[in-house]
Amino acid sequence: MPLAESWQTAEIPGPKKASLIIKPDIADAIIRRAKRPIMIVGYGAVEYEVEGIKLIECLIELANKGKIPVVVTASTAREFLNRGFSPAALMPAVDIGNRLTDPAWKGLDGKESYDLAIFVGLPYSMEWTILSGLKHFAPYLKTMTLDCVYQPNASWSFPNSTIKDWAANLRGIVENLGD
Amino acid sequence: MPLAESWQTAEIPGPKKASLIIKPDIADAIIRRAKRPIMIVGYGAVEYEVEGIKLIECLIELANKGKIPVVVTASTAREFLNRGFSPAALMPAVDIGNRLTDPAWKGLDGKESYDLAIFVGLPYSMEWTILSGLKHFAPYLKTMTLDCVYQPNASWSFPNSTIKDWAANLRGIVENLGD
Amino acid sequence: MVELRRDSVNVKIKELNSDIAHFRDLSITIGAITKETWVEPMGPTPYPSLTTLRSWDLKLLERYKPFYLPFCDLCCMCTYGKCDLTGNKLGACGISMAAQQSRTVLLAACIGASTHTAHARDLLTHLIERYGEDHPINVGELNVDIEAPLTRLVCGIKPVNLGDFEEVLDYCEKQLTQLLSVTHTGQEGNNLDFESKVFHAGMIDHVGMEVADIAQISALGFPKSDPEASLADLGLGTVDIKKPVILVIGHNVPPATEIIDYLKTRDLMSEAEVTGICCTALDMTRYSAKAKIIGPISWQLRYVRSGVPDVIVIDEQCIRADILQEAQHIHAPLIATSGKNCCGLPDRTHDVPDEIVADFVSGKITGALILDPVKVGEVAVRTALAIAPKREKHKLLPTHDELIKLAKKCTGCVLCRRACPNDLPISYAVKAAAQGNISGLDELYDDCVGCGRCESACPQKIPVHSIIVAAAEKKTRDESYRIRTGRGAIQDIEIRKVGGPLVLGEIPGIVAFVGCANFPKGSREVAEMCMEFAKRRYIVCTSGCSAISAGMYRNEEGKTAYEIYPGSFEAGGIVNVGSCVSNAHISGAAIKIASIFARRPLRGNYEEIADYVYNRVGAVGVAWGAMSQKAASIAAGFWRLGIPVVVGPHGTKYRRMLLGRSDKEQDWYVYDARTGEKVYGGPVPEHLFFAAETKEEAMVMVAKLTMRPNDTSKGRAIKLTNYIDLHKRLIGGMPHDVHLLVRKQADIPLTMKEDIEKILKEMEWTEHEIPDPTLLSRMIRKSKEA
Amino acid sequence: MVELRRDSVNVKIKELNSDIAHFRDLSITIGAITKETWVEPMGPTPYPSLTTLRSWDLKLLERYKPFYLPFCDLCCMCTYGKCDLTGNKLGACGISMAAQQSRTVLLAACIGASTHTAHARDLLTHLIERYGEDHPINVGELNVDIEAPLTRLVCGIKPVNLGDFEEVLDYCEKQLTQLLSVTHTGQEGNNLDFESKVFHAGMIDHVGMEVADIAQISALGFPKSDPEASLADLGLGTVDIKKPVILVIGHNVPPATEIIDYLKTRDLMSEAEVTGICCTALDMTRYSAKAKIIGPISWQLRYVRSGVPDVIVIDEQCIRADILQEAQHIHAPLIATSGKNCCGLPDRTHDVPDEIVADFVSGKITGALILDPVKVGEVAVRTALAIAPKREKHKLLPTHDELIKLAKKCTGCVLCRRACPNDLPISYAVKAAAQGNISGLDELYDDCVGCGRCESACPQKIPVHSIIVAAAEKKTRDESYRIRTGRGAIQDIEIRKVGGPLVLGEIPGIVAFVGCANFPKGSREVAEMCMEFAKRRYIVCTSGCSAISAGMYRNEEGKTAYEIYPGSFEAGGIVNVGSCVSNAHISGAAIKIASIFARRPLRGNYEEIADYVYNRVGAVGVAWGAMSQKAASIAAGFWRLGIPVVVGPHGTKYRRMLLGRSDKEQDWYVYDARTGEKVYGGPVPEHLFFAAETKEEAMVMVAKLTMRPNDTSKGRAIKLTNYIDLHKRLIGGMPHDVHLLVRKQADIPLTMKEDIEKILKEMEWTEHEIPDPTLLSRMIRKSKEA
Ligand code: SF4
Ligand code: SF4
Ligand code: SF4
Ligand code: SF4
Ligand code: SF4
Ligand code: SF4
Ligand code: SF4
Ligand code: SF4
Repeated sequence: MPLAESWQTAEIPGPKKASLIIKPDIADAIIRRAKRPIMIVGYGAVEYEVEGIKLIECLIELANKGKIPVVVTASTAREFLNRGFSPAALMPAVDIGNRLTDPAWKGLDGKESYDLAIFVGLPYSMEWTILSGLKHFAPYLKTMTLDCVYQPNASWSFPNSTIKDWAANLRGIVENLGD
Repeated sequence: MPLAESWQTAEIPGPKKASLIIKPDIADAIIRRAKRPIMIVGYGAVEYEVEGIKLIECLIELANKGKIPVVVTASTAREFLNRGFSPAALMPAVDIGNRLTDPAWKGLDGKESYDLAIFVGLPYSMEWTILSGLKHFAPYLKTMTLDCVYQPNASWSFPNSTIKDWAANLRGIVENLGD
Repeated sequence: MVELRRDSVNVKIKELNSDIAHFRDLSITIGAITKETWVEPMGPTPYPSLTTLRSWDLKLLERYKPFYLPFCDLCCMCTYGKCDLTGNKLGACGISMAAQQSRTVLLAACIGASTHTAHARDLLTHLIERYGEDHPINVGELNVDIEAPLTRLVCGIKPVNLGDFEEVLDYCEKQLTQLLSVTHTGQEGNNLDFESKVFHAGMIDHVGMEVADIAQISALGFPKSDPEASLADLGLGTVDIKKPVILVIGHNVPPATEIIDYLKTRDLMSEAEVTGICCTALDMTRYSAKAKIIGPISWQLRYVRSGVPDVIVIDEQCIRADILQEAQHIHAPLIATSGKNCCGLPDRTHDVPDEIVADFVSGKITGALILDPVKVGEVAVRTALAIAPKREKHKLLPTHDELIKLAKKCTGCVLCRRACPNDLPISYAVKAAAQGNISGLDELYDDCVGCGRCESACPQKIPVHSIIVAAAEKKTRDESYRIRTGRGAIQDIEIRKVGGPLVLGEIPGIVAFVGCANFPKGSREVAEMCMEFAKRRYIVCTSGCSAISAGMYRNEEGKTAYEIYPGSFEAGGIVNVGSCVSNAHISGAAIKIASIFARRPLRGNYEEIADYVYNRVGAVGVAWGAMSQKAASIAAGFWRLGIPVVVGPHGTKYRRMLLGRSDKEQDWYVYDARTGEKVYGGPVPEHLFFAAETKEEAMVMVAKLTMRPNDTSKGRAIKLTNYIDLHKRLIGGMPHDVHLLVRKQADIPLTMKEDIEKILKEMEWTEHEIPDPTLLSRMIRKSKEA
Repeated sequence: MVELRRDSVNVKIKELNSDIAHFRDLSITIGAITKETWVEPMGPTPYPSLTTLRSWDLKLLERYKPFYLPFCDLCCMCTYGKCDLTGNKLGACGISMAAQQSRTVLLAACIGASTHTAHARDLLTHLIERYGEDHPINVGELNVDIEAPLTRLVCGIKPVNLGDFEEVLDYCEKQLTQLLSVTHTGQEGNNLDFESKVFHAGMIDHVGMEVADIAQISALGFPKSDPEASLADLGLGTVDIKKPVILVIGHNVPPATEIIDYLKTRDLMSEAEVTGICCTALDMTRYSAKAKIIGPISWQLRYVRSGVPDVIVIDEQCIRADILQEAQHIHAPLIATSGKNCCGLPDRTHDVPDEIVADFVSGKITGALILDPVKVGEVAVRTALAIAPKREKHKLLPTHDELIKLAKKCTGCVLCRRACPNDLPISYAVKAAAQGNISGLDELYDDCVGCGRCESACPQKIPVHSIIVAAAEKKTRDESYRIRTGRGAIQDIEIRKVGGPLVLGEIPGIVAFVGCANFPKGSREVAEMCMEFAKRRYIVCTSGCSAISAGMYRNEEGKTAYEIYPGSFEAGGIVNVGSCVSNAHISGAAIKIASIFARRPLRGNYEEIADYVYNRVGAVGVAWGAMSQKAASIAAGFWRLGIPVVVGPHGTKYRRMLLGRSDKEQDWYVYDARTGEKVYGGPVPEHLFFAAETKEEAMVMVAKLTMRPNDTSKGRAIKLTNYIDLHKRLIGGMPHDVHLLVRKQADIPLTMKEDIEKILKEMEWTEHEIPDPTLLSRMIRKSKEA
């Protein structure tokens, strides 16, 4: 499995491609460095299990530790609510994507623009296209994906990974953030 | 200068990309392994100088040592003739490219199909498109480029290199072949 | 006012002398004076040009700005390129990424609209040849007065006979040539102007579709606005494989109707099966409900590889480009019948049927191009009858054992999955199959769109799609459903009945499920959505592959949507209008609400009608599997009328969404037609083009998008009830934007009063007036009176 | 045979009763009976459909098989994609890489042909509005009898008045809609059938171009087939920058002619400069030779940034998409004049000129859309006169010192070069400039196509293109040339004179330099090629940007090509036919040779004429800088007529070549029309679409491609002389394929006898007969007589 190729073989990006998150530290550093991060979680978060733990739980931990507001897309809200976590917004993926391209948008709380958007759990090609929209039309924004597949249109992405490596990485990030 | 990106930034290839010739040995091995190599030399061969020696002289040496028939394209023939070297054919680049996609073509000498086509000195984007034609429509043929820039549509290509590194590489190939 | 028609007034002049010439026995046949007169005066914009409706488009586009989703970082449209458009770079022609994306959308819309228009042209030419240009238009007997709402609205003419449509298509072709030229390097430089032209292409597309469907309804005797159009068989399981089987694929029905005629006139209808895929199938069942529909576009590979079809007849559009090879694999002759798709076959149009049939039967040829539908009818039937007994259904699907053996070749390289548009976990399923467990493969069948990319990708040459289909053999045998055949247009009387409830909001909306089968999770989701909205007493329309998919699912009682819900255009109806070109009846219905119910002038009066539909008619299109360029132009035709369209996740590949910003209050001001003041109308409909991630998200969005600024309080309360209820059920919790959708206390649904009021309080909500909304300053009554 | 024409026969009927209606005072105006009659009977293929000429196309395509050069490994045309088409994979729609490449070519050809047809439509509509539909067609006074060879050949009609062209364009638009629909997902599946449709698009394109140019020649008084059309000024250096300067860019001339009319009627012609880029410039000088041409498309950025233009007027096609920003940078108002390119500007069409001018002068607006050429004329002139004194030529090019300072910011990242389509060594030149040596930059100017990509790419925001132009300031000041204004069609008498020598081979061929300016090494190569072939007594034609480039070079005596060589269609002439749409006169000339000289029936008789041209008329097109989709369709129109086209190295980006295989003897058999036997005709012309790597390769290939199977020995000897001579001089040594081109001893040029005979002996050459060649079995005379 090639590390830094689009997971869907044909979704070839152009000259501008995501840097690889080879170690959790990198992701950790990026998140720490961000002044105003936001996380966008798609329906995949409910479907994936990482070593017995649902991805969604890992993400809740991450959001809590990192104090990152979470936008929940699609039909994923219930799973968050059930776990006692209140998303900052329920909003379709294209809607939050669209708002993020507006340099005048002051965020969900009306305070300030976001500088980092962390995506996870959207359908691969939809995440690909939305990240492409942000790559081209939100130059002030960095994007990252926490999926286990390479998303070339993000600023940073994991490589295509086995579920095992991915789980270790995610856990690494969450644990580091806890420091 | 990125090593394995198209020299012309926008000439992004798809999923199938050239392997890098990182050391002259690799090229050498490929050429030795080929049963029926052919070399296609474009007008750039006359224009480039590598450390005081014209590229064309290096190529003549290579062709002689490796007993590789040479097809000379464009307006390059005179320079070969002047150096006492008789190209196997004078033929436009698109013509030799076209013949190479014909599995029934038995080569310039009518004996057998070629299994390796070595390109050098075509205009970058023309070499790009012709190598693309061969990549898609000559599956039985391997292609290599000796230019100092990465050609993703070849089977093997040098990385984007400085003239100096490139010269060293070329010399390496020629010398190895002499063995 | 009198109207010229092509008819039979013949002026004979025995002798005429003029300065220029002298002639005798001159006979001039001119269009006659219609008895029926169309008293409606011409509106402001008959036959609009590229720029006529630009200001209307820009009004919509100001609210619904494109959110670009570049599908490629590059442009490769001319030899200056490729050009790198990342990071605000301009192409060699000076174009920006934004303009390039809109340009690509325009190109797709032009291709789509041309496809329908070219189809309409071929169909019309054929039907005029066969039935005469004087053949009257008849879409609904006496129940339909406004026979061609789009033609009247856009062109400002009232077609009476088939021949009247010629000039309509002339107009469409002229506009499409203009529009396509705009995509040339170095033409339009502004992204929004490109978008305005996309809307123009969409409008033209709907006119083209209307011509095509009205022509075939009128000439071929399709159901005429019939809510009780018959039910037809649907599904692989409905085919009697012991009989000779003909398969038709495509969109242009004449070859199929000729096949049926040939069978009928020879009393062979029960001796053979006529089966179809895609729109030709839908239209063929409108001609004879004895014909059978196999499935939407995605059923092509699986049906052909089942070996069942003995002869395959293709016409145009949505045909797999590898159909010739696939047909050859199962030894089924292929007949191509359209100049648009010749498949490289020898042209046998002018040969006698005997010879062609003989060549097919002897295997001398495996395919032929026959550009004469009548001859196709004869050749297809005779070949099928002759070949079936000796062919023995050359099946290409592996047996269970073969399947396991094939699966064992798998190296687990995952390239199949990486090629699958739906990222299906194929390699897991193959691995399991190698160990004898085929349930994973069987499960994939439901989500697979049948594209075959997994096979192309497999380095082990495992026929991945075939083993999926083979593993689901039992399912395919059980595919046996009923679908209401396409009824065509909506009756004027139906419009009159629902107009009030719709505009006043008692019927929460019209939801149209249209377009192709590029579904993220198979056909079933469309059926489920249809049923849910019908149950909630929306008016549900279907067409094209979605109409087929809507029927491919049974509820607990074993009934399909079409068996449960009536076919009438009413609350809780599921109205299959027909094939893709029948989509024009859906936009036509919206137009007819403005015209018949609200008595807005129709003729050449596009802006006012669109303004009406946009502000008052709660219609939403859903193209859950939108795949094609036609889907792009169909959607664009809805947008210009102010009708939002929801697509599935693959829809983001259309390069851009058109999204409103409910959080920007200033975006949602409208004129109050009573006062001329600009007042807040609320963020409704919120979006014009929206891709949903999941079926659930789509359904909730659809419920929201039926809201319109002029909803009565009662109507808004019903719409809110549906929206909130669906949100709670499908997404979880209350929606976060209720306060933006409630305008007055009276809007609040009684059953949800408490929850909602809590939110309103939190959000410091205050009441605002319900306007008489319009985006057009000229519609302000005060100024009119002044 | 009588012909209906739009004319002035008016039938008045006082009262008429029919079954259907009763009417009074009916006045029917019908087309009159033309006095002139066209006795030629209708040929077999008037108004051909998608498939009518398919068998002819497939004959050509069997010889000239596509050599595909995929420009991308993927297809991204629908939402099933992107699809990976490498390694024989099929797309989700089943398409193969070969078919996908041909489909892309078809798309380009459709865009190109639509662009010309849509342009023709707008132009015709405008000219009919202004001059009436009865305005007579006049392309060459009494010197031209066959006024519209393509229209006659393709449509089978003989147009007399402007109005007669309406139905011709209706036909074009209908075909284009059909063709575009073929590019839809799931239509044509065969690559060669796609190619046949490419040819169809090309043929339509030439008809559309013919209509456009004939209409403007007839109505606007352009030179009428005039070999002595005046010379006009060409080049940046010809502009008097002290005067107010108007710049027009594009292809649609009416706004420019209105500007000239406004100036003329007010006696202001000497008070202002009217300058132009691209085809509008060419056509404007056909209207008034006082107007000035700045250069081809690639001069846009450099001229605008010079700050010289005070007002910029754009119409349609080949306009930089960023022209509004560029105009704003130099504070020049921009007037958009076409619905096809609105640039996002406010529509001021219906405002009074006073207001618009005032808004421009005050700076309230920087651009406006004005869809009325007359109003444009007034507004442009008045604005330029008012604004020029206060604008002071807002130059954007850096001074020498600024340039050095900018160059110092360079980090040597090489991204500029990696963005440059011609891989120009920009970073070296910038580095040198940083050290004060601007000669490298100055040298780049000659090869630079002015695309601006280097600037977009530069992370240091160095305005790379501007510093190149600034470094070449002296050169730009010296750009002062003369060009013969476009003469339009070729006279019948010229055809009669050259027909014999051409077909018999005394004139070695017709070489047409057409199309855009995407040259690999700047404009100069075109000029050099033109002069070389004129010197060798070929008939040289030029058009479009190539016609401009051909004039931008002086020989040692300081003369440009147009000053040295005559403008007549004769050996050694350089014939500027005009703008891009004037290309139709070049294909038209080839057709007229078959019709006038060889007396082949013309009317609706495409195949026979094409067969004649292909086998007998040694014409070759050279589109050295072919860039656009129009270039693709123009080339395709030549191909279908059997005329080979040579493009520059960027031409490989058109996705495929059409190459013959001279080494495959079996490919080159033709019927001998005398005997009906299939005989070897030799590999001539060797290719149909060929991309050359260098100018030298192109010239040698051109000389070879003028050969035709029916060349007389004398003719072949002359052609061989040119070929071998050019080969020796430009490539080196004898060509390797002489033995394939000599048919009989008598073919051998005397001066080269020894060399050639040596080769012939080596190659064991034997004589073969010269056939009376045809690809059409129906042209065999024996069978006809039988
Ligand atoms: S736009 Fe499409 S065809 Fe062009 S380079 Fe991008 S992916 Fe390839
Ligand atoms: S159309 Fe424009 S952006 Fe596209 S390849 Fe051509 S020059 Fe580049
Ligand atoms: S055929 Fe089905 S499983 Fe295979 S790639 Fe297509 S959708 Fe995926
Ligand atoms: S592509 Fe073929 S070999 Fe690879 S995982 Fe899929 S089925 Fe197995
Ligand atoms: S719905 Fe789409 S896929 Fe189906 S027939 Fe219509 S256009 Fe084709
Ligand atoms: S048109 Fe065919 S090859 Fe292209 S993206 Fe669509 S399915 Fe894939
Ligand atoms: S403007 Fe000239 S130098 Fe710059 S990239 Fe274009 S061709 Fe090259
Ligand atoms: S891109 Fe700019 S900084 Fe880089 S080498 Fe070119 S001029 Fe210098």
